[in-house]
Amino acid sequence: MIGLRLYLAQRLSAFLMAPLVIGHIATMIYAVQNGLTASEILDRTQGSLWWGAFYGLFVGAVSVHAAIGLRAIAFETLNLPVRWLNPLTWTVGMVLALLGGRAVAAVVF
Amino acid sequence: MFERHDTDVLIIGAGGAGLFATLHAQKAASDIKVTIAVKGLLGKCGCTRMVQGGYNVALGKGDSVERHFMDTIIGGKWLPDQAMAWKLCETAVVRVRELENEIGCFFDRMPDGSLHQKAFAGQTFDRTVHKGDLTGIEIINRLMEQVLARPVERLEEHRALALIKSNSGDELAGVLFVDMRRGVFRFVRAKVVLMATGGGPTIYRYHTPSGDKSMDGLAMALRLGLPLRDMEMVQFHPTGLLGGENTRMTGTVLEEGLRGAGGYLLDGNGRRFMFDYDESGERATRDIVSRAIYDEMRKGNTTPNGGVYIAMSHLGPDDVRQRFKGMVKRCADCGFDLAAGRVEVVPTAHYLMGGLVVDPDTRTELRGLYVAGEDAGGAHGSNRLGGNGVANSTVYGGVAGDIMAGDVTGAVGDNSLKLLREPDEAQIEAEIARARLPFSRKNGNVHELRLRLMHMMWDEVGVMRTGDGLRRGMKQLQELKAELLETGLPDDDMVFNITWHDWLNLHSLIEVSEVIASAALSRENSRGAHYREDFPDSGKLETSYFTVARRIAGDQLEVSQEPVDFSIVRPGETLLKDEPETLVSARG
Amino acid sequence: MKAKHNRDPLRIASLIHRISGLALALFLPLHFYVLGLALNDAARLDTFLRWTDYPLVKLAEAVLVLLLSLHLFGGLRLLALEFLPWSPRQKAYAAIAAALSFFVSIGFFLSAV
Amino acid sequence: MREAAEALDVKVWRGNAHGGGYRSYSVPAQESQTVLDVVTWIQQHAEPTLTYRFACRVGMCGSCAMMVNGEPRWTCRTHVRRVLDGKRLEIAPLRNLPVIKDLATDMAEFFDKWTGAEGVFHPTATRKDAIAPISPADPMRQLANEAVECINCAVCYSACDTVTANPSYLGPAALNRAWTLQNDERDGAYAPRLRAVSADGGCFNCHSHQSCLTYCPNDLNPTASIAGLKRLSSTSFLRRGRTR
Ligand SMILES: Cc1cc2nc3c(=O)[nH]c(=O)nc-3n(C[C@H](O)[C@H](O)[C@H](O)COP(=O)(O)OP(=O)(O)OC[C@H]3O[C@@H](n4cnc5c(N)ncnc54)[C@H](O)[C@@H]3O)c2cc1C
Ligand code: HEM
Ligand code: SF4
Ligand code: F3S
Ligand code: FES
Repeated sequence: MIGLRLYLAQRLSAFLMAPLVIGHIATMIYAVQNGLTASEILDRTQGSLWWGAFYGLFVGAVSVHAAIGLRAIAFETLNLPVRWLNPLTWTVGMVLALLGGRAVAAVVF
Repeated sequence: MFERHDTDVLIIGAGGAGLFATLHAQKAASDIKVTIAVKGLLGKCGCTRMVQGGYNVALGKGDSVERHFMDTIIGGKWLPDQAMAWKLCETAVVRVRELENEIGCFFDRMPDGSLHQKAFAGQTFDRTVHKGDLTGIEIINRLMEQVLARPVERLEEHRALALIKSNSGDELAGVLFVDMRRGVFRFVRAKVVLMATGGGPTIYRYHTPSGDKSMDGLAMALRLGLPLRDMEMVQFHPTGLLGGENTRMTGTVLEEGLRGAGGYLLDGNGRRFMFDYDESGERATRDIVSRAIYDEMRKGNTTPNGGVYIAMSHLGPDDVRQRFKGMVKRCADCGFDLAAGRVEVVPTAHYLMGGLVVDPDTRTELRGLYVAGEDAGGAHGSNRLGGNGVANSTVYGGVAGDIMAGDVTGAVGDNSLKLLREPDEAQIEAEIARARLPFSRKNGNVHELRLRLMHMMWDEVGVMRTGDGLRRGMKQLQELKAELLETGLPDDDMVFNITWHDWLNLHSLIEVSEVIASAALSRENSRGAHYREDFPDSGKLETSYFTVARRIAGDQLEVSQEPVDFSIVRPGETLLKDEPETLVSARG
Repeated sequence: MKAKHNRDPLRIASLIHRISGLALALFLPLHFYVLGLALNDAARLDTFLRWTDYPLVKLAEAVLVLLLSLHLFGGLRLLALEFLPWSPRQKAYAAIAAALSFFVSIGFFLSAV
Repeated sequence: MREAAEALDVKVWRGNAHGGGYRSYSVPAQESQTVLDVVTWIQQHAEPTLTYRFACRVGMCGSCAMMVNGEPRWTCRTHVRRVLDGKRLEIAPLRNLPVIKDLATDMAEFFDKWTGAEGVFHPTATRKDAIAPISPADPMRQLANEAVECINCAVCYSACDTVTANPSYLGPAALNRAWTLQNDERDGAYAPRLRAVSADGGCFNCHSHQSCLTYCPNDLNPTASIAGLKRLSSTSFLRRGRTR
């Protein structure tokens, strides 16, 4: 049960994430070469507005995107009743945004 | 024993005529209840859907209603009812605009944006409007959508069994149906009823119409003693697909254009034979080609399945594939190679010119009953022009809708159809008993009887007829009918019982076949689609007559001959002034 | 009755897209949680990250990258299908998307070990 | 002489809305034989109460579609040879539609959705007006033309897994029809139709599985039509409802 707004939100977030994910994968391949350490990650990210924006944007987009994606799966595959779909979408979106926000805060500030 | 249901306007059949009538009646008076009942699914049965060629209409630019009318009269060999033919040609102009502008049909265009009109056999002008070679699908889909979107009551898979008179006996009270899905009888009372079940000569071994058509409407009218005209006039299309007895593909049309484009007809030995019959060869008219093929078949010069071949490959298989994409694909889907190989063909019964006697307002002798489309006789006389069939059903369907709505509301015309009438209960009971008959008979094989009917009609009442053959045929019809009435069904489950409906179909078909054979026997000349080997002469045009058949006491048929009223134009005259009669060939 | 066409490559593609999306959506909270650890205690993040030195865990990570790239490239194909003029070569694109994904995730795995 | 000595091993689903199962029949193989002919043979020679639907028998009416060896097909134009699995043929009613009896389904919801997608022309002219000149080369006309020859057979509808999973989804045929109308310059319901197709059960639910395109017997492409509707609705929304 997806209408115009949810569709747009999902596709726009996907558009947004595409370069971010490509960037992320590239960074990971680069970073993982010598094994990951917390300090290495934090060195790169801490205090960097750029990385803050990068991951902040990603968290925002993915919260929207995944929430709507799970909504479709919940309805189509798990036959969740229609009245639960909005609460589910919001909950998933909020949880992702909060956890993601906390993670960004942790690595950036 | 049966359910009762009431409506104001009842329409039987959902072809071009039925759907158009529904829309017009609903539009003319939105406060009346309109009900459409159909044997199949709405929009998905009947022959209008199968129209390939297109829709004849004179849209100026050198063409005129007069020219269209003259072509129709000459094509019908001076037998058409001239008032009806005129109204057909005249109203087609409005109707085609209605189809485009209001219904939304998507007809093909010329590069300049105007409607594309193609050439069709027997016409002196390229006037056939079309959508590729699937014109009927476009017309019916669009009409269907309009009906689906309106507050019209739909009774789908409801088979009309009988027209029921009022208890006073001089009006129609309603129609008895069987709701096929539930297996329940239903009597629907209505103030006015349109019968548009679309004729359809499916009584022949080879035939084109859709499987739901079994001339039920004509049989119902016959049982009420209503007059049927021109019933000997059955049009054969020369090239029906021949795939053997066991496939429903057999009989379906291979497009006329194949011959037009230069296709060859070959006998079983691969010899071109059409020039033995006519100097135009394969390009001769439908009736000539049909008779030539039939003659070859009788001589035994046949293909394995007993027909002749059509061959296109000499035109270049790739070209054929491109020009006749739809036909080539259709053949290929069913296992035939039209582009590079040979395909077996046979003449196939296509259209019934005969039908109920109606006036140009679709009214019949019986008050409250209206008839339009292929069920109505008159407009085509002894032969229908390709492209005039769908024009006829849509034009007169619309006329019927307007007239019926007027009659029900009393706004125009007749004032006394404003009330529902009580039915003749005894007639309802008798018709139910007739329909239930097979359930009380010993199990038999309906299918085998149907095959016998189709073979017999093909042999004795088919492309070429003789007095002896027709008499033999009539005798066999008697026997078949007696046998059918003793043939039962294995199971008394009435729910969606297709074999029961095959039985009912066969009953209608036999009853109408009797009329066709009788009318053919009474016409001792050869006109249009009717060819008597014992009377090959066409008879004097000035004294042209049409046949009228009706049932009198019991099963007795009476066939009379009525003079054609040359109300608009007489043989030897023309309506065309100052213009050549053959514009098309004049243009080269 | 069961449909037979589930062997159709494009149906498999859509199944993969759904499964990968679901897996990512389930994994992401975990991922965020672990990163969030750094907020209080960078050392705990490190303990966790050290755990990722095990080859098996590396493989698991590579699978995650595979899922992410499958979903990414598959998603890009869908976005192209929806927003660009029609192309009849969808099966080829789906195959290319899958191939790219394996390429990327193997690249990741090799650089990780 | 046409009678190949062989017999086909045919299983046909029999039952009604309350359930049913397969029954086996042995049907003589023929040179020219469609799946519809097989079903007909069974009704005429072995099982008189077998229920099925057909009308035109040449692929024009779209009433004969069934599941044949697990795939939706128009049976009147499917030669047995093309679908035979060894000698085996399994015939069932169309998927995704309620069964009435045996092989006949109830198509009401299919057509309700057709209307629900505003699959109906809304006139802007009357029979008194001249016919609109429209160039066949006009790009919109061509888009509509490519998608218009649908016979509403519901083959695509029963091929689509999204229809199975999401009963409110309008489905490929209805949306495909809506697309032709959005490209029809004579039509006067562009905005309401756009609302209809972008509502909750509308075009946005399509996951581009393409089964509709794979199985449409008329080679239509509902996937592309639906993608077109998604674009039209999205752009119109982003332009705040200003259409075209
Ligand atoms: C293959 C083919 C090609 C053709 N091509 C052309 C062409 O190119 N140009 C042209 O002008 N004409 C063509 N025709 C002729 C044309 O199709 C018909 O003349 C015309 O469409 C008849 O319209 P109708 O509404 O009277 O009947 P139909 O369209 O046949 O409709 C009859 C309706 O009545 C229903 N019905 C029948 N019996 C009952 C019952 N007992 N109870 C309830 N409902 C019933 C049927 O199910 C159907 O819905 C063609 C015909 C065929 C068969
Ligand atoms: C990298 C960029 C991404 C792109 C381009 C992308 C694209 C898409 C697209 C187009 C869809 C719609 C499929 C459909 O409904 O037919 C989709 C669905 C989905 N996405 Fe993504 N996505 C991306 C990242 C992610 C991420 C990171 C997650 C997880 C956290 C995710 C989770 C989902 C889920 C759960 C669905 C629903 C799947 C379904 O309906 O079958 N996506 N994605
Ligand atoms: S789009 Fe194709 S498969 Fe679907 S209903 Fe129309 S013709 Fe049938
Ligand atoms: S199969 Fe179904 S999901 Fe969309 S592309 Fe066709 S409608
Ligand atoms: S019977 Fe009409 S499409 Fe098959």
